[in-house]
Amino acid sequence: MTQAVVPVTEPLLSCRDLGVRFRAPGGRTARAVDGVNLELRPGEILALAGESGCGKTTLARTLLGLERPTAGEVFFRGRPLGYRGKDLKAYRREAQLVLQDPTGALNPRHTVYEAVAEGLRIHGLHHDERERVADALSRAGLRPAEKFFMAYPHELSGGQRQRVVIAGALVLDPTVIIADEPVASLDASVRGEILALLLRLRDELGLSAVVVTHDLGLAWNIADRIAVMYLGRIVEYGDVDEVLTRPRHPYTRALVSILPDSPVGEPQILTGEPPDATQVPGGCRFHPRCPALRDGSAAAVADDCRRTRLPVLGEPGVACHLRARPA
Amino acid sequence: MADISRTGVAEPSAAPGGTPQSDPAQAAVLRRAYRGEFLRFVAVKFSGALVSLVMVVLTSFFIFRVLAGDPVDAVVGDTPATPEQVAAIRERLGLDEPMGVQFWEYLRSLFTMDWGTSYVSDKKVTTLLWERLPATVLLTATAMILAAAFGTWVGARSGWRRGSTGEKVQVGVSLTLWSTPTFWLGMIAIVAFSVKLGWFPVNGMHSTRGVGDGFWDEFFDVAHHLVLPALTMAAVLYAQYVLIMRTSILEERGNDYLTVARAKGLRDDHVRRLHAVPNALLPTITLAAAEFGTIFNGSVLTETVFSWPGLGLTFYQAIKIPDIPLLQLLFVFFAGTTVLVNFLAEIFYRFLDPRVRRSA
Amino acid sequence: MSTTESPPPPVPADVIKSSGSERPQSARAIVWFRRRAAFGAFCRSYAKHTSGVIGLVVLLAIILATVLAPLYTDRADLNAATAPGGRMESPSGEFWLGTDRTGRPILTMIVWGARVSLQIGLTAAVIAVAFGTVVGMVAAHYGGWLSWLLMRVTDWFIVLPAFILSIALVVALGSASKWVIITAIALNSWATTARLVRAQTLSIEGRPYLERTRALGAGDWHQMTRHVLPNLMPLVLASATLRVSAAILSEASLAFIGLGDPRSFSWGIILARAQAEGAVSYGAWWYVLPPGLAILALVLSFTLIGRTMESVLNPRLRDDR
Amino acid sequence: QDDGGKKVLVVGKVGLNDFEDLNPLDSGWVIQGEINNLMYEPMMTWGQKDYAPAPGIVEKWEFSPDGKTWTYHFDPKAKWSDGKPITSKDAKFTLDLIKGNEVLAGSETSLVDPITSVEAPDEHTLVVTLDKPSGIMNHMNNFHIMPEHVWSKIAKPEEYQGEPGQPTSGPFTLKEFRPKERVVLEANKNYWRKPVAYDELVFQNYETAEAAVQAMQAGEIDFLDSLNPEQATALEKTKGIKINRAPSRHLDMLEFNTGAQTRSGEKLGDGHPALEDPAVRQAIHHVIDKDQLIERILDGNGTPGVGLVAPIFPNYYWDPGADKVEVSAEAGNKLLDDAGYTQKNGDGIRIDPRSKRPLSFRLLYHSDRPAYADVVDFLVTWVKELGIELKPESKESDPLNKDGDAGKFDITFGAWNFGPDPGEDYEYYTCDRGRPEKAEPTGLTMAFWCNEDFDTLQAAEVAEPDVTKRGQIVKDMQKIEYDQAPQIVLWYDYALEAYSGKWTGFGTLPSSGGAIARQQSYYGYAQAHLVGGDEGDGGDSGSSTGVIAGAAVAGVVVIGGIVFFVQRRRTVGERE
Amino acid sequence: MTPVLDIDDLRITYHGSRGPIPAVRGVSLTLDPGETLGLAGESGCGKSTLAAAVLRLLPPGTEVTGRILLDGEDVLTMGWGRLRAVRWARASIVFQGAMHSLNPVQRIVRQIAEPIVLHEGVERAAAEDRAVELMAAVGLPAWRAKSYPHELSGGQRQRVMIAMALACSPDLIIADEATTALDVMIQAQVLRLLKSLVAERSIALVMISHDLSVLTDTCERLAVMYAGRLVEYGPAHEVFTTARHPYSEGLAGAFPTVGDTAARRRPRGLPGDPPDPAALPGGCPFHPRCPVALDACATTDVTLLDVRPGWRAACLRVPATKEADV
Ligand SMILES: Nc1ncnc2c1ncn2[C@@H]1O[C@H](COP(=O)(O)OP(=O)(O)OP(=O)(O)O)[C@@H](O)[C@H]1O
Ligand SMILES: Nc1ncnc2c1ncn2[C@@H]1O[C@H](COP(=O)(O)OP(=O)(O)OP(=O)(O)O)[C@@H](O)[C@H]1O
Ligand SMILES: [Mg+2]
Ligand SMILES: [Mg+2]
Repeated sequence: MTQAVVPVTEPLLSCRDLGVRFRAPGGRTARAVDGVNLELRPGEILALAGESGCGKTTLARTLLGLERPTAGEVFFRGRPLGYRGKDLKAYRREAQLVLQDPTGALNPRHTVYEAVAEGLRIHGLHHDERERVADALSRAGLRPAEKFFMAYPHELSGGQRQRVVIAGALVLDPTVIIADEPVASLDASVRGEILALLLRLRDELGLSAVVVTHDLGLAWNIADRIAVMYLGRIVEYGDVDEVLTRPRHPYTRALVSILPDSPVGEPQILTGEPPDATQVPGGCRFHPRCPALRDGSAAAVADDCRRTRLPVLGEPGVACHLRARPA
Repeated sequence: MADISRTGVAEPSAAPGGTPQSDPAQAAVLRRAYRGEFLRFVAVKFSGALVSLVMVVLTSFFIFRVLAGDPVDAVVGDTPATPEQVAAIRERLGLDEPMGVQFWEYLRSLFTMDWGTSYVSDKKVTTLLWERLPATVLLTATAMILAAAFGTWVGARSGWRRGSTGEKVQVGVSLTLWSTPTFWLGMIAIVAFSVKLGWFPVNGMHSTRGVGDGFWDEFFDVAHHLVLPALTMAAVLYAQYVLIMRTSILEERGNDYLTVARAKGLRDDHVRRLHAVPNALLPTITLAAAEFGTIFNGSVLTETVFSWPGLGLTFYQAIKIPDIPLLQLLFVFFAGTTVLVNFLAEIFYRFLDPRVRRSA
Repeated sequence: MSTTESPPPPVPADVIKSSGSERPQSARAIVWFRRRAAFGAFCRSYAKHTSGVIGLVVLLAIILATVLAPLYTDRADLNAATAPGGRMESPSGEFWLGTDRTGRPILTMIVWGARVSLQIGLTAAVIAVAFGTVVGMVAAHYGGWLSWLLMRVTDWFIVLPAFILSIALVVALGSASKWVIITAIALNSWATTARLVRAQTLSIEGRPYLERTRALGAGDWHQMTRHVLPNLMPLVLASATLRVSAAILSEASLAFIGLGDPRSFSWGIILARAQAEGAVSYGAWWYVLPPGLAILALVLSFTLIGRTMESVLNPRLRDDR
Repeated sequence: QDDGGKKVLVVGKVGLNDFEDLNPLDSGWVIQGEINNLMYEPMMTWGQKDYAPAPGIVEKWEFSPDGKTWTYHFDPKAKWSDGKPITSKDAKFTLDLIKGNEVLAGSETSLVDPITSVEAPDEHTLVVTLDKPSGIMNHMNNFHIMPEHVWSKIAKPEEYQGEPGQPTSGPFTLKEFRPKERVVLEANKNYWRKPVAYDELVFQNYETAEAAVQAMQAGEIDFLDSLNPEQATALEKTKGIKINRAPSRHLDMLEFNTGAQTRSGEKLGDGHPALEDPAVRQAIHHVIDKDQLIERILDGNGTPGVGLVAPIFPNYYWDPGADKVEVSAEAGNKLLDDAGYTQKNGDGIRIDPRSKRPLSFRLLYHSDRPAYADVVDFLVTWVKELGIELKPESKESDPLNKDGDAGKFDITFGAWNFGPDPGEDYEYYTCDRGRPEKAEPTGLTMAFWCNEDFDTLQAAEVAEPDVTKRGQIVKDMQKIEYDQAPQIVLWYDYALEAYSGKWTGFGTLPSSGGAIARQQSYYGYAQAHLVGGDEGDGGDSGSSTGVIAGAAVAGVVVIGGIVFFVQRRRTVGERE
Repeated sequence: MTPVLDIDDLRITYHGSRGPIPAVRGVSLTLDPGETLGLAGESGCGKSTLAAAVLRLLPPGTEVTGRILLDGEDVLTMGWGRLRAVRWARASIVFQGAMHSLNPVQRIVRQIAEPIVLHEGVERAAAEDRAVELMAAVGLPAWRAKSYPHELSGGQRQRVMIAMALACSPDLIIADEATTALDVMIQAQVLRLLKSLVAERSIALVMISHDLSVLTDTCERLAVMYAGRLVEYGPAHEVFTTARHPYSEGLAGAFPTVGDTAARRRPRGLPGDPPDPAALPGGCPFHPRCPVALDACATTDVTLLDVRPGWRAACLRVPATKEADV
């Protein structure tokens, strides 16, 4: 439906030079997102992967307008996102959030019906409320919907709760769903069902989605494209099949290598702790942990790695000195 | 394009966040960082305490000078005074000045530590404070030590053995004590133990007839007088400590490290004593400090019932008159002490508890 | 004490099915049904706490005795000019708890005094809690210097020796009328609630479901009324209950210190009168013990109820009774 | 009685806390005066028999026919406790000191004001010259003279706090002074009259009467005054304690705002205009059944009130006899009807025809005096029969007095310790006081009452040097007040005092059944002695029982701890 | 050779406020010295309960029947004193969530040394020296010894826990979700460390996780639990790739292999919800969710059946698949 209006080539949601900084304790500044360009095409599922603390959640929230960028802009349908109440409200009928922890994402005092209808009520859509709620629930896989209307979240299983959250997003007929680790807190056995649901929604409704995850397997399962983040930047960006089977950035490579039955051979375990957004190293942000620098395979560009900043990745590609100058 | 120009911007050089383990120098770095944070914490808390103190001082002026009016009657005594006398008194007390001047005088008095003279005597109120302070310290400290020692002990045990009959009894006793009006408890204690049984003196701090002149004579005399008021005052505090400690232990009890300790083969009471209690004591300090003000509440009532010649009694006496400069000083003293104790407790707590040493 | 989200109590599983099959219920009816069920569950879980039940029974008994006072006692008996008894009569069939020096029956005094004590305690607590809730919510929601200021003031009030401040206020205001006492007590107890409410509001605001609501486009008002306040209420209620007992104790202590209206018959005043009239040395235990025990019983019952409510609502304290 | 054979009389005091200094020249509080009287012999004292002026340091005195020159002859035996003789020089020094010191003179105006000169022609003679005759010179207000050889060195006599060891002229010297706690007086071994029969007199403070009574019951004190009827009954029942119920000079009364205004007629405060009418006040007087109040509130320990003078002052007390206001609502109603208060509003309250306001009066009472609260009940009930409404309002003493000074009341309670000299007391009811100069609170104007006849009599009374004649004038004044009723004296309550049966011989004032404490002389304590002479008694055994009790408590704690421990040991297995 | 751990028909029932909860319902297991076993299953299936039972750490009032032999000694019947001696010296546990498993106000060296002092009676100082050595073994520098737990990152804390578990050279270490809370990369670090240490010292390891791929990577054998029972038990790799129980199969499918085109855009999982241990369905507890359930499944309570020696599965279809296999 919506696809007809928007030309396929034009991104639905995008951002340019996006930066978000936080004031961290001790007077420091955390550069949670620090220069990101990203495009989400209609009907596409984009995975956002990376270690803990690399800024995935912040980026997702900023795309949703929940966080105001300190630099750069978010574009929706080619227009910059406004932050006035009215603009945001309008935007929020189109872009919806699905959170990691479905238990926390539902008010324990609200019934499923209330939780799903809340979006309608906020936007003043009182017409056919019951039908719309029922429809959203059944689209989210909770059938028969009426059976769940009066249930409280704590009476449902984790998978069902996540479906309720998704139904709450679907009820407003959005075009984009941004899901932050949508299955991370779910039991292994029900994970697949939820992912399948997301895929089906894309296929049936043409929904686009950004799925934040640290699990590359998940990206492999459902995503079309993947953006790998490191310390507030996207270091590699491209089709899932491409990036995950033939990772080009040493970081992506390490991430893929530690998977069981990994397609890239020997596991390369990065030493050290996840990076700290308040202390961003100069040069290539990854250089202190870079295995390529360590094993000498990047000796040629070692200097650049330590000193020269990499440009912000604007399109599918990789941000690495090693790849920038093919040896 | 825009990107390229930005790449040239110099960035802060790499902090050692990337590879932390292998660098021993980092211990020093971290320690310095923590110390800096600690100092900042102290500074923040200190400024907070300072603001509180200023508020205490202002409140004191507001309540006693602005709200409360003219205390001349209090000064003149049983026999009526002539208008000339009244005027003279007003002038002597500075009550004829406009409020602004009085405030200025008040502020000046703060810095010179000259709080004026009592309305009923010509003594400096600060002198009165110092005279009465030791008795209060003796009473409150005894009560507090008793209550804290027994209270935390019992609280720790009852929290540890939650659901046991012993715990239920302890909590019941504590709640009952907490709900008992202190003054009433004191009244009953006097009737029962002093008047009826004759075990303890009725009230006061010294025997009415005087005792021997030796140190120990006096010591035992005072100690004998101290028993009932200290126990009365300790009752509420005890209840507080039991409940606070019990809650802390309960919060602590759910933590896995206690299971780990048990799994390591520690016996139950070692787990409690070595792990649970020390950890639970830490939050207890803050909670107890927050309740510190109640000690003064209790001391006013207890000292009044037992005619214990401390600050609480002085406060009560000053109310009856009302002796404004004295009330003012006592109010600032009580509130100020409480603010200070809380400040110190916060610092102390942070110093003691590694969990909060780093705010991040 | 940190408090956590209080999920509604477990509801029997069959509710889902039964309400699902009888579709045509109106949403309002369903909500009411659910509320009733939740309340029922709360009651069931409350009923498991013996101490809470005892507190409730005692409180209800006191309230009943107070409300029915006009039926079985005569207010005129409290007028010295028309008091029925003799001077300091000890308990008898006619006067169960004896009389005071002008012949007022102590029992009647206590029964009518309960009204005053309850009234002062409840009013002060309600004012304090209402004020504290507003301050706490504002401080939590709006942040910035306003929040800083509010919290400083709150902390200050928490730290101050409340009773001393109450005394100072009453002395300064010169009259120990009911409203002055109520104000003095309320002024000293709102802060605890404010701190609690602020912490709780912050914690609720940090919950993902508020994030979700915001993502759905909800404004402050919607967030506050639909999510924060309802989640806050049970805790505020429990806190209010505890406030009442503190307020009753404060009133009694103030009265004892001599700050109270001597012609009213709050329990504190009765004790102050007993003290002034020499009841203790007279050996008139019937004049001294019952009012004190009444205070104890009322305060204890509110405390027990408050604590039970807290532990029912706070799962951390709930695990096993 | 006490250890080491020292004989100690311990007196419990409620209200020792009211003052912080013991300046013999400035005793604002009754207790201050009481203690100073024990240390300083006055020039003339109040005769123990009937309050008639009696010799003190002065053996005898006379005045000139115009009453302006007074000559005092000093007792040559009189000497300070340090052995130095007491001379007229000391008296001159002290009088000059007071006269020249603003603060000290402030509390002795009626004595000092008329004095023009003080001469000491020789060591034993003092001649005081006045500018107008003054009755006070017969007793000189009981004021104390100070030893010149000590006090001339005190720079600021008005700030003298009371120091132990100072030479005194009376039966005691100050040994220890702990303000608000304890005052210890030591018998003056050099006392030039008969020294007291024991060694020390201790005034021990108690915060509340109850505490003191309990101490009395526990045997910690030997004497206690200001009991209420219940406490007296309770102590009477205690073994070894005796009670003295004696008429006193204390009274409680109702005071009316009789129309507060300044001398120029500017209105002050917000008093009810109807109370300006003596008929209304007298009508209220008619329904106050003082006998019933005394019975119900005081348990019979009092006599019905008439004027400011209590019956213990036979020279001044006025007995209304047939003029006594009878207790009769009928009479009261008639009075009101006749005065034109015939209209009533819907609630049956009479309307003041002039101001059109209902006769609804505010009644201020002290929140710290439960007896007043009870009296209020009676008053409210009684005046209802007159078609008058009372609205009771309680206040702390301090703000209450403030409202009183500002005329912001209709009716209020008051209390008074009369005399013994009537001059100063009645000064407060003169127009000078009743009508302040400026329209602002002045402090201690009484009922804002003004009556010229009364003022004339007062002027005459003050100036009358002859004691008997003066008494007659005072009686006439009382009659005027009784008729006009600016205040209604409810009762003269008895002093209720308890003393240990081990002591006896307390000197009452007047000797025929008066109070022991709160005297303006030293008879009470100074004449006391232990029963059976010198035999000291071992005191109570409190401290040893206390130690036993302490040990018992400790024992219980220890045993409890052991039990706890043992029990824990037994259950330890189940808890791991 | 006596097995390090021999569990026989273990049944554990909690008696909480909601009535009895049978958390473990008849589990038998043996573990030889140096052997590594992965225990998988979804949340609430009783994995932690089982682990805690080995050292009898269950809350009072829990009903435990069956037999747990640690080096041939029955844990369930031994006296308290003996039990305390056995705890940590014979078997130690690395708990779920290292954040809470360390005493926040004690320095880590002291916590590592604590069991050494306790069990070997050495001096504190000597024990702390040993603790520092252990820290080195898990890759923590000596200067970290004086740190408090909150000063360490999650991975470092987990290393401390591992060092602590090694302190008394136990024969068995139970790692209960030791890495679940960690980031992927750290998880890989810790797992590798644990694996090498255990191999080096030939300590038997029971590793609990719900992530089959992690277990397969680390352990030789795999046990899959469902609703308090073992439903499959066999060589790790085989169970992961060709599970015989539909539940194990579903669980394994939830972790796709990157690069495996069969899994691309085809997420797999099990329908339905995890069972409520308080109200288990009759018959095979898995049958309501089972995609291949037979009619008999609703009524027959299946026990473990041999797939082949050393590989057993509790499914009615086992013999059938076995035939098909042949
Ligand atoms: N509100 C905030 N205030 C301060 N710092 C923040 C805030 N939110 C995030 N950060 C910091 O920004 C960085 C990125 O955080 P973010 O939550 O976006 O990471 P993430 O990739 O989602 O991590 P995870 O996988 O753990 O969810 C972190 O270092 C975090 O500490
Ligand atoms: N102390 C307890 N009292 C009552 N029931 C309990 C208790 N501990 C655990 N349970 C219940 O026992 C069952 C098994 O719990 P257990 O912790 O062993 O599961 P688990 O497999 O470790 O799950 P997870 O993967 O979430 O850690 C659960 O249903 C749980 O609710
Ligand atoms: Mg995140
Ligand atoms: Mg577990």
